Amino acid sequence: MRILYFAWMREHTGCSSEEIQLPEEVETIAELAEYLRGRSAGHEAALRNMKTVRVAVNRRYAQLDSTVSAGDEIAFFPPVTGG
Amino acid sequence: MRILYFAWMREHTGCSSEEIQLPEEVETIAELAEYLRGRSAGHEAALRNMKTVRVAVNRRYAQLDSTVSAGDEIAFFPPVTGG
Amino acid sequence: MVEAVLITDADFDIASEYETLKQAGVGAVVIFSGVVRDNADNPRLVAMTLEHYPGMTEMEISAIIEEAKRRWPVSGVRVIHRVGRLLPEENIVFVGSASAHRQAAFESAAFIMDYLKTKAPFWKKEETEEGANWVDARETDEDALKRWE
Amino acid sequence: MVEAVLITDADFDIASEYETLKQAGVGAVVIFSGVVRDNADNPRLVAMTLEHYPGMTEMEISAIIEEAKRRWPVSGVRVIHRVGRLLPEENIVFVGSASAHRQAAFESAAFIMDYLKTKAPFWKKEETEEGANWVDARETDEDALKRWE
Repeated sequence: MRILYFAWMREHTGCSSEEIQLPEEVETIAELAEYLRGRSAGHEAALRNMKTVRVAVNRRYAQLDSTVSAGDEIAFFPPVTGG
Repeated sequence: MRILYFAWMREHTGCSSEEIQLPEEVETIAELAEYLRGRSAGHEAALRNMKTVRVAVNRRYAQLDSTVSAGDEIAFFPPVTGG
Repeated sequence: MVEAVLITDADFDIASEYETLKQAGVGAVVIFSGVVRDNADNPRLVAMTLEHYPGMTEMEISAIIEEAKRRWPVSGVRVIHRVGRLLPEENIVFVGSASAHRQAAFESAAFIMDYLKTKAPFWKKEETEEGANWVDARETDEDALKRWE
Repeated sequence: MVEAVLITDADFDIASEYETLKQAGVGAVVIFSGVVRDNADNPRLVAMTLEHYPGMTEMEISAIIEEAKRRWPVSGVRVIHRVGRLLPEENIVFVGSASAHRQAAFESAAFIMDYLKTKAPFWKKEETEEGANWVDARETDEDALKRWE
């Protein structure tokens, strides 16, 4: 599973992209975020408040209760500020 | 008094601009139009239906009951179609 | 404040108009451009001739711009309207508005166009292969004003 | 149908974008352009760096354009968004819409901008003389969507 981070979340985690093995017990985005928080202090800081985080599964917006599967590309990012 | 005609009204009257002596009894735009209708068959055709005619006194929109004075520039024209 | 009203038989250069509006130094620029429709749309159309009331035209457009400035925080407005004989696909009208807020830029430009369409003394004559005729005013243009009341 | 979505670090040429939109052959073209504000507006601003999510960005913008085409009779839409480091007064974003109806051109361009502002995955980092910080999302941008519901 590929995880992407953008903007200040990328700066917190220290990586823009990482490959992980999806643990069996992780079924939703919320559970995935919980799991990722354990990877480093930076991950913990980035994913602490999921209310301010947007998520995409395979490049489409998803919700905290959206399910994830092993081959997915999951992106975490702050609310967008382009334009 | 200077009278201007635009678009198809100009084509009807055959002139874009004419100088007239304002008759004493003419006080409003409606009376002026009535008076001008007598000048030619073209004027009659142009000014027959004042509901479809727009009027400006000294380059500002005016109404049929607006008053006119000797030094005014009066313009008659159809609804505008620019842009 | 960048501001101009221009009635001309010459074409406008959209790039230099845009650069001038950008000099207002703000975040949002909205441009409206009206174009003579091409022959695919009206196969008989040969040309469009625009007549106006010199002196009154400029006054009316300036009054519309003043009203737009009262309603929205715009820092630049440019209006160019061409007159004379124009061929299909030629530019007719340019309205550009610059503001710190994109909605103000959009709305002020739309407002100016709606008022220009119904108040500025221009008249279009359509030239087709069968002859020429003056374009009729459209009720939808009068209706468009109601949303600004 | 003239249609394009372009994410690029290069500047756009507004004149050639306009000519392309005109090829839709219709009467009305509306262009929105977003510009990095100048230093008069924010004296400490040195530059703005734009990051995006390649792949998702294009998908989101294309989806917004599809929705605009469902809502308005547009015959041309072009969206260009720059990424990378941009200086004050540089262009950031271009949205152009062409239609036979001026209101459709105005509304579709405003709609695309409102959705782009809140859905397209871009992030701005402001560089000032004191340091750099990520720009916060604005509630007014979320609010702007409500009028399209």
